[in-house]
Amino acid sequence: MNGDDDGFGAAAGGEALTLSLDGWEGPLDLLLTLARSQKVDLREISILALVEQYLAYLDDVRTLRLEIAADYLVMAAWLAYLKSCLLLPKDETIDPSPEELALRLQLRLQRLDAMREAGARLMGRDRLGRDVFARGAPEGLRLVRDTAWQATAFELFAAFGRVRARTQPAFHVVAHRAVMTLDDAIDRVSRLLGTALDWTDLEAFLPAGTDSAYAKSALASSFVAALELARQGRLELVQDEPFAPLRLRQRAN
Amino acid sequence: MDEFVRAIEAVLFASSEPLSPDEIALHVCDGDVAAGLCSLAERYVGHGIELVERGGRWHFQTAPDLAHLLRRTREEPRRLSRAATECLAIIAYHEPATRAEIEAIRGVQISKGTLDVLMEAGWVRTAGRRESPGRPLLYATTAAFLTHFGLSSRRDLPGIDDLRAAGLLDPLDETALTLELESDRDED
Amino acid sequence: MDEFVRAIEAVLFASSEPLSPDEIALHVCDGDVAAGLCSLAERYVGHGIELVERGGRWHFQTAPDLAHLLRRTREEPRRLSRAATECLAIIAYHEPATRAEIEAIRGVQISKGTLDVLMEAGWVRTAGRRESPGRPLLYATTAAFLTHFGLSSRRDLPGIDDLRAAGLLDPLDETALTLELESDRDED
Repeated sequence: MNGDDDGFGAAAGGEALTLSLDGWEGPLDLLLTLARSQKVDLREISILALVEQYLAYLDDVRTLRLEIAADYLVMAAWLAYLKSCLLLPKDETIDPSPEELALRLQLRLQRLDAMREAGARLMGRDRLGRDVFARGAPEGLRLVRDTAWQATAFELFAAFGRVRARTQPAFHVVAHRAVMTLDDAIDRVSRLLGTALDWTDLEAFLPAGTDSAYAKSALASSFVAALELARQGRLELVQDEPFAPLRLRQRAN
Repeated sequence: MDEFVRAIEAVLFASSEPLSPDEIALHVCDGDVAAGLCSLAERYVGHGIELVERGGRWHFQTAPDLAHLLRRTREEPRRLSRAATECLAIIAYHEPATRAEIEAIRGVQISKGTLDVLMEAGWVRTAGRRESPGRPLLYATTAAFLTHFGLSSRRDLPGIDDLRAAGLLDPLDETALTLELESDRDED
Repeated sequence: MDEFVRAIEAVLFASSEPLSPDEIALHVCDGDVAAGLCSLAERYVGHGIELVERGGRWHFQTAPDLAHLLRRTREEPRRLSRAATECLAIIAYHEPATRAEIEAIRGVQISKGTLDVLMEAGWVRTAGRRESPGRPLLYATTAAFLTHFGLSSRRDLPGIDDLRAAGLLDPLDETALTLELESDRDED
């Protein structure tokens, strides 16, 4: 809103007003100042007189300076319209009525006036750092967050046990088990094969009356021994169908 | 003097910021901090310093009537422009307020920097957006505003009850205002 | 309260530095500043703050017995990580031990923070250096360690046989171990 200060502000003046727009914070501010010059409560002001004042003021400025901010001219136009409405015979069809418009303008002036007054009262309060002062050299407060580490004796001992268990040298002791080694099985099968005359079931070559673990081992070893002996060409091996008994006999010659 | 009250006194003296009772409780042992604060405030009545509450937080400050003794050593805080002062008052009395509402009351656009100055001073903050077309930013005052201007709460704003009673703080009828503010509309 | 003393109180309170009686006299009206200071100092006896003189200059300060309130330590309980617990156990059973020894026993490297945590907890201290190549630092437990874990001396630590009897040396559930080791990793 501030134009260049070309000095015309001081060129002419009314009683309390300087003819310039530079000092106004918009048309409402100018209106409020003009209203105040009526020296009555804002609720009592004559809107018509105010309109006259505003238009006259703007007219004066205009003669001095061609460039006037649009806001002021818009307001001037609106006020001129309001004035004509207020002066013309009542027309019930106009809504809102000119009286209502005048009232709204008055309320706006009151609002701005109230806020201006409130601002002044705020600024005039006992302000911290201007009128009242906080302590000049406070020591300051510090809240230090400290971690309280927690662990129980059990956790400690368990941890040590865990470490020990984890890092003990690993060595494996295999308990003695009843097995027939492959070598034993080959010996045994070769020996018994000489005594058998014809096809004989593999089971017949197994030692009788032994515990089941040894029997399983003997069966497995004897089977592998039979395969090995067959590979060496020392015996023949037949099986009629899957899962049928395995039979073997010494190879001729 | 009660050990508990002594502790509150020491903590408040040492703090560089106003403290809420909860903050004080972090430093002193268990007890009724609110009651301790009242007892302490009473003790300082008539002293050169006083204990005051501002927006729920407490601090010691010098007695206002001694301002003349102290002011000369202090530089005047930055003087606010008329526009900024009005802006601050409008936000404080209407909060939360949009920029458009501030402009409507003042009948003029807010020039750049006016709100910035208030925010920089720490007196005004943004307070979300209004759920209306354009979702305009809302402005409100801060705890520092209350502290600086010596207000216990916004209810202490000078004359706020009278203004409200007179309807001068009512929500604005925007349609009535736009009539005269056509040229202001380009910004918002 | 005497107006003159009130003024001195306010001036001292607001000052960012201790003030000599002459400096105070610049702010307050004519009167016996020295006498005023004495009267003021007396008034604050037993308060959470006191008026003191240091090298001819006066200022308010928090009562020394309340200084601990200003730097308030808040303890936040936190479980010791599995890695740190193991490390602590190894030190307790083997002390004094070097970091390399702890790692060898644990079979896993220890992160830098693990020993720091144990020292911060006050359970482990450095105990000189081993006179071997590199002169590595030795770690040992503290009296606070014994107190915290309810041990009257290190001889109270259960022996290997006790641990075995308690089932603490049983083969580990490998999957559980893997999971636990992984959760340890982010803590270390």
